[in-house]
Amino acid sequence: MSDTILSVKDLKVDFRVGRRLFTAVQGVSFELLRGETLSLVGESGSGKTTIGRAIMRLHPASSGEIRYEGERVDGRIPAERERHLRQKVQMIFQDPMASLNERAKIDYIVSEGLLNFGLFKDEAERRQKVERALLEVGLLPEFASRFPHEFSGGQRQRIGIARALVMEPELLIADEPISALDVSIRAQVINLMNRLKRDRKLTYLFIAHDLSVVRFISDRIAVIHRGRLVELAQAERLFERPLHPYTRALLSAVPVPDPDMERVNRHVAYDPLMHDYGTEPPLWRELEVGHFVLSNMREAAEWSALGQVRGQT
Amino acid sequence: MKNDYAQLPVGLFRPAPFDEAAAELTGYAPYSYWRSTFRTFIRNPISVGLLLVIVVFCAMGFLYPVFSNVDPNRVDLETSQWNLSPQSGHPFGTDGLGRDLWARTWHGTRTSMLLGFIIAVLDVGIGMVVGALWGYVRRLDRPMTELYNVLNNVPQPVILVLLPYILRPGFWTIIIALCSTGWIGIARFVRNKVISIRDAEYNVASRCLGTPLHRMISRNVLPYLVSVLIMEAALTIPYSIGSEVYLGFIGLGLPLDTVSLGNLVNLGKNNFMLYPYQLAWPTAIVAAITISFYIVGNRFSDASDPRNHV
Amino acid sequence: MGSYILKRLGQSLVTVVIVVVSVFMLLRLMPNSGYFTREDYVNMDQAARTAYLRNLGVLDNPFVQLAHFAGGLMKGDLGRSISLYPRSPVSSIIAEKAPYSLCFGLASIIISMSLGLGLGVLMARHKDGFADWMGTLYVTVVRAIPSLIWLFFIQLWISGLMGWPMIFYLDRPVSWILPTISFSLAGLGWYAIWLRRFMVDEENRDYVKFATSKGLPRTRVMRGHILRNAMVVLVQYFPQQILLTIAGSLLIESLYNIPGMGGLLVSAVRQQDNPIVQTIVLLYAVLGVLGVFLGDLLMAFVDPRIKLADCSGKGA
Amino acid sequence: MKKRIAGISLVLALIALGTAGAATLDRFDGTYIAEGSSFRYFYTPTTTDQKVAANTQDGLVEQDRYSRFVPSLAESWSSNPDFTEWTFNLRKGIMWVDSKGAKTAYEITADDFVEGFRHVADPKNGIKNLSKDIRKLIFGLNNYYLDLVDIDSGKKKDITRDKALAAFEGVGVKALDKYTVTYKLNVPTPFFLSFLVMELFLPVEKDFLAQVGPDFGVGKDKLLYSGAYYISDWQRDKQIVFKANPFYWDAKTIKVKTINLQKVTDPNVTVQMFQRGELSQADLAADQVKALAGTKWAASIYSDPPAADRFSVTYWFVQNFSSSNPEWKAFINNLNFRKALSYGIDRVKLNELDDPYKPASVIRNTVIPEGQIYDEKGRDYSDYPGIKEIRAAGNYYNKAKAREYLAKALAELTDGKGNIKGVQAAKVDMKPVAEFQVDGKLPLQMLYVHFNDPTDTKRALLLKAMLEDAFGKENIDVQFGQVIDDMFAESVEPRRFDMIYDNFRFGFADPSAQLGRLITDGGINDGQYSDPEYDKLVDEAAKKYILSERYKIFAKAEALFLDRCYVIPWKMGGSVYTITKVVPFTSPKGGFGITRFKYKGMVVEKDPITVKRYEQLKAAFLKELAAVNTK
Repeated sequence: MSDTILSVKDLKVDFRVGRRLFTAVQGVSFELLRGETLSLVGESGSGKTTIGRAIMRLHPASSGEIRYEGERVDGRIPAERERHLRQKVQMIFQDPMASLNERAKIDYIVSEGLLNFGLFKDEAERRQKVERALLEVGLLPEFASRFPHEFSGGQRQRIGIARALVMEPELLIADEPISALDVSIRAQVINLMNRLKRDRKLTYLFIAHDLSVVRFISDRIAVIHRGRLVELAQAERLFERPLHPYTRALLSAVPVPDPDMERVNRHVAYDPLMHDYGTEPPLWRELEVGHFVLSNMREAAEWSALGQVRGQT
Repeated sequence: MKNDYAQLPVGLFRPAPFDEAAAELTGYAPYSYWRSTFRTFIRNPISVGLLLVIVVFCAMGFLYPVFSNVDPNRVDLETSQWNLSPQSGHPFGTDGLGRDLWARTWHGTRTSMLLGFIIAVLDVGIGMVVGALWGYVRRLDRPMTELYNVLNNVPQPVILVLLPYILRPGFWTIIIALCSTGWIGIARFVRNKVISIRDAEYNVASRCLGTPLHRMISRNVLPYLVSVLIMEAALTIPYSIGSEVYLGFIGLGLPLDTVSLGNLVNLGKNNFMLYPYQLAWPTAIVAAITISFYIVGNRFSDASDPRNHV
Repeated sequence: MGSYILKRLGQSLVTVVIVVVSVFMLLRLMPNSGYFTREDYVNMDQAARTAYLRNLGVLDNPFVQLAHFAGGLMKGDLGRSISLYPRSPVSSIIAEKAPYSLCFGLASIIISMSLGLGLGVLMARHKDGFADWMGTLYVTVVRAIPSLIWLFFIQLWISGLMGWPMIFYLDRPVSWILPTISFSLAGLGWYAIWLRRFMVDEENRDYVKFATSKGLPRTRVMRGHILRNAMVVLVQYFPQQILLTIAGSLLIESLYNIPGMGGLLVSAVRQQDNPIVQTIVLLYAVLGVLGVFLGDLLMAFVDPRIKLADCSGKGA
Repeated sequence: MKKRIAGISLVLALIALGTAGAATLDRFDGTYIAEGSSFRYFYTPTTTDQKVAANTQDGLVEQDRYSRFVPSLAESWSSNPDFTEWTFNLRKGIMWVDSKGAKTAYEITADDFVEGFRHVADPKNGIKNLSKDIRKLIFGLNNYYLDLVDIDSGKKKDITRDKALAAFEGVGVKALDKYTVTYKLNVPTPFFLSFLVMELFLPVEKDFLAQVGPDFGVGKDKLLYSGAYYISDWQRDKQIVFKANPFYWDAKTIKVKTINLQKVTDPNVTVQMFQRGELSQADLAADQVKALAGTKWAASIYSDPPAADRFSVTYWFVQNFSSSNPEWKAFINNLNFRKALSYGIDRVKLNELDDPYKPASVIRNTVIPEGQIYDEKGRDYSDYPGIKEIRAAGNYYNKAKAREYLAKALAELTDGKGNIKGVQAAKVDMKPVAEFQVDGKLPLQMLYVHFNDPTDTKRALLLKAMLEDAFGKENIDVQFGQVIDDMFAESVEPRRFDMIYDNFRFGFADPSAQLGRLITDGGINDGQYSDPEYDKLVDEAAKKYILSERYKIFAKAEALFLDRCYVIPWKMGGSVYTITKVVPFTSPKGGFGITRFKYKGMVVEKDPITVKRYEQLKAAFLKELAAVNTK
């Protein structure tokens, strides 16, 4: 299972605010393998959501390329390919209160995608598909005739997932799917997502602002800072051997569920000025197998040595 | 003091069975938007009373001409039958040609209500569609805003006066004249509303699902505007009736042999000094319709605000 | 900021030009027969009628006429009336009439603003109380009964009751009262009802609840928070309202025989006096656009949240 | 033909008698409804313009209280025997006055009259009243005018405009010397004086005109005054104030020194203002008369003020003989049907809408108004045989007769089964006025066209009810078409009507003023009928210059015209009720031109004139009038 389902190369996304141009994402490259969960972690405003939306074609990419199953899906593409993308790539949104159409019944919300692409033979099949999707996310089929505001946050998020599932997607982009939920039901949703991944062989691009959540669901983790990926590695590897100072700062902010250890945990602050990029701009380098870090030559040498040292001890 | 649960008698508590399906139900509160709106609305006796007024006037206006064979334009050649004050046989009296004001009033109510309804439907319909497109389709914003600026700056009298000259005075001319300016405000209003919900997450979600524009507007945008639009429509009706009165005043209203409230008011005003009742009936009805629609519209809009649903 | 203003003004100019050109073209849809009465047709033969129309300049190609109008405009010449007040310079007609409408308009704006905003505050403050009820009743009545009727009654009854003249005389100040009141009444209701609405909306906001809960006296909450924020919404309409008082009111001016601008546009359109119509449309469009622009400026001035450059995309 | 002011002393004595004991005022407060277009007194489309022209300018002649033509700026006049050349001798030393009431350096001379007409005759000045009839009347004028028109339109290029203007020398309006002006006419015109009271023949000072250029008449100081008053104050759409001209040639007759006219559009307001003492006069509609019944004002309301212009106007119903409605066309060309119509319309009842009190008093059965023209023996044209009987018939409304004639018409026009002979079902396209379907069967469908205003609409509805009552709904079905502003251009001229009502002013003092325009293809033959017999009579009459002979044939023609019902005369100009402080019969009266608007000689009292007083004054006046006319 090493085939690449999605690849992003040198992605750049600009926003125009009034007359000013604002670059939200720049030089981002990564590959997403079928069946894995890649988490995109960064603080708010770092551009992680923008990457997700660029893949969903909600924001146009200014340069670079995005390929889904090897085909370009950015810029102007044939309608057929877009149709394929819309079916096979689904998104789960951050705020379950905001992401459901309040004036539509659950039935419509869940079957919206089916309707858009005519993915059913007849009414009965559509209803059956909706029911199945609801059951799959642990909701009662009767809920189909209800309105979103009749549900709790966790239920609504599961409706959002059902809406995605009904399309039988291959790739799910989950944009901070749990950050707006009560802590008590976060696990519920995470478990659901894990189960679905298992059952349906889904691929996730999981967007989060918090490393602690993603550790347990991700195969790989990418850290993004100010629109640029700074580090990407296997999840465990990243936690073990964070190379980029920003990653280290993020990691130090993860609370440890042991008061004694937490007390001695030193929080590291990250100062972008610590880099000396004036003379030599950084590049996206693979410092060890599968471990990419944004760095210039000097840093690369320094950090891989550091990794070495650490690895040795 | 320390709780010692172990000391509690066995059997006092039973472990509750856990039913996942039942647990789902707890998160769910039965609530229907429209039912709540309706309940909030009818809780106020004034609004119900005024709604009743509208219903009664509509009924009189639309049923009277069907069930009565009194011709509102029947002229009495007997001059003694002219300008009769209210009396049996002529509950509202007669006008300067012996025409029965009771019949004229209800025929007039029908004409004016019909005018108001058609204008309201057209204004709101056009305003809604244009406004939704204008707000939702980013590329349209620029040209539409420019169009709005232009239309908004063409003085309304120019249109109101020009059209009857170009098209002849008539029922549909008035409708065109009033609609030609009426929809703009509503479109602007809808556009602003749409912009405020355009980028809401549920719309992004729908876009991710590949929902086409027409369904975005009809399912995602317009349902959010329904209550506001109903209120706009409710206010457009009395506004149209008032405009018809005004147009009649400057001589560009409906043809005067058409029985309408505007024509009745203007004819009544001419004779006001002598026969005040000829002005009083149509004015009272215009006022009652206006007040009713105005208050009912407002109450409805209040009632449709979920924050007011208890 | 400077460049933003320039850009806005540029856009406004385009708007004004389109407005004027479209009304100009619309006017040409009216039949030329409108320039002749029954009597004229009996008196004049075809040659005389054509000659007459040619002298009015209405037989030319509309684009030539438009160019002519634009050319005159460049030189500050608005042309002369052709049918309403034949040969009188349009500029002098407007200069004679506009001051009346402006004076009454401004006086009534002062009255209706001060009283209307006062009433609005009172209504919001005692929401669902007596003042609110009376205010709503007033506004409803003013809106419900065709203005034609109550304006007529005010003229008839109050002037009779007080022994005031029924029409306006320039040299008898007592005759100014009723028209000013008539002008103010509707506006008063407008200000009251909107201020009330905005204030009530503001009152439900969290920051107001917070201010109240931290023990701020109600009057201070009203004045310092609610009124201020509610006014921000209202204030953007003021410049346009003030500028467009120049349009006067057909109804009130004809009732009180005020020689203002009120009926000018309607009569000019009816008599197809194109130079007058064009000038008025131009004037109103310029003032209208300017009013919106000043409204935005004013709003940016009173509302620190708004930066001018961001206004362009936002709705009012 | 020379007239002299008659019995001025007698008049003054009578006025003194009538006003004995009553306090007179030197101020008149009146109203006007529509603002005048300008003070360019040659162009007077509105009544206000005519009032301004009449009071601020004098012509060569004017009409006096008895509507005789009397000298004004011309002291005397004469004409050649065949009435084609008229010479007027001006008063000497009369000066133009400015808007401050001061004498200017300009004297009123013969040149001013020539200059005035030159202004009128130039198509560039857009004087609409310069009718084609007048163009054809004045020698050389028509060609001069048409040349200028052709030059302006680019049709004529062989001559410059200036040269064409210089050709005015050839037109028959000339100053023989400083104080003599002559008019040369194309046809003998014994009634030429009645043209001269029109605004077209007023003078203008040449140098002043050149000085103000296009601004002539746009403000009170942009014209000079030759009349009894000058404009001392003016606010557009508000008021016009006249002050007596101290240098007026007839200044001693001016009793009222200030005339203040205010624009008031609402008749109710006018009445209220009168009651509050703010006005000297208020015209009342029937409703207001009723409203004042029982008040102290009731005793002062009387109708038919003699100075009003009602007499010279006739209202009549026009029937379209060339209608595109085949049913109507078949019927209206049938004399019996026309007679049925004229008997079937209750004209008195129709007038009750305007005047519920004395609706019959203004009914008119003829085309030419009475009391306007007299032959050389002082006999009123309307008393000529043939016409007199028609006048005496009064309201000849008669339902039985109407039905009788209708039965005859139906027998001739239908097959007895309700089918109209020779008429197929058709769509009548009179867009934009109306459009309807006719089936070629009874009931006959007719289109009555009216203005979209309250009174006219009421009238239409009443007429419909009346005809359907007289003829039966099974025989006639009246449909309506509405027009907003210009009935003629929208409806009459393109013949988009079956029936319509209209009114015409009697333009100059000869029956031909109306009868001559009613011939086949005549200027006001809007029904497009053609009657060679009538045409021949009119033609014959026009060739006679002895008035009694002329009138005799005209009377014959008119009687024939009326008998064949080409139009249905209805009534004279509106029946206005007045409440006034103006002593009646003190100001000039005249059916022609603008003299009737003159305030000259008017006497205003402190209190309203009562009906009783009016009746006394009227009796005295009629006696005087009879004396004057037989003299």
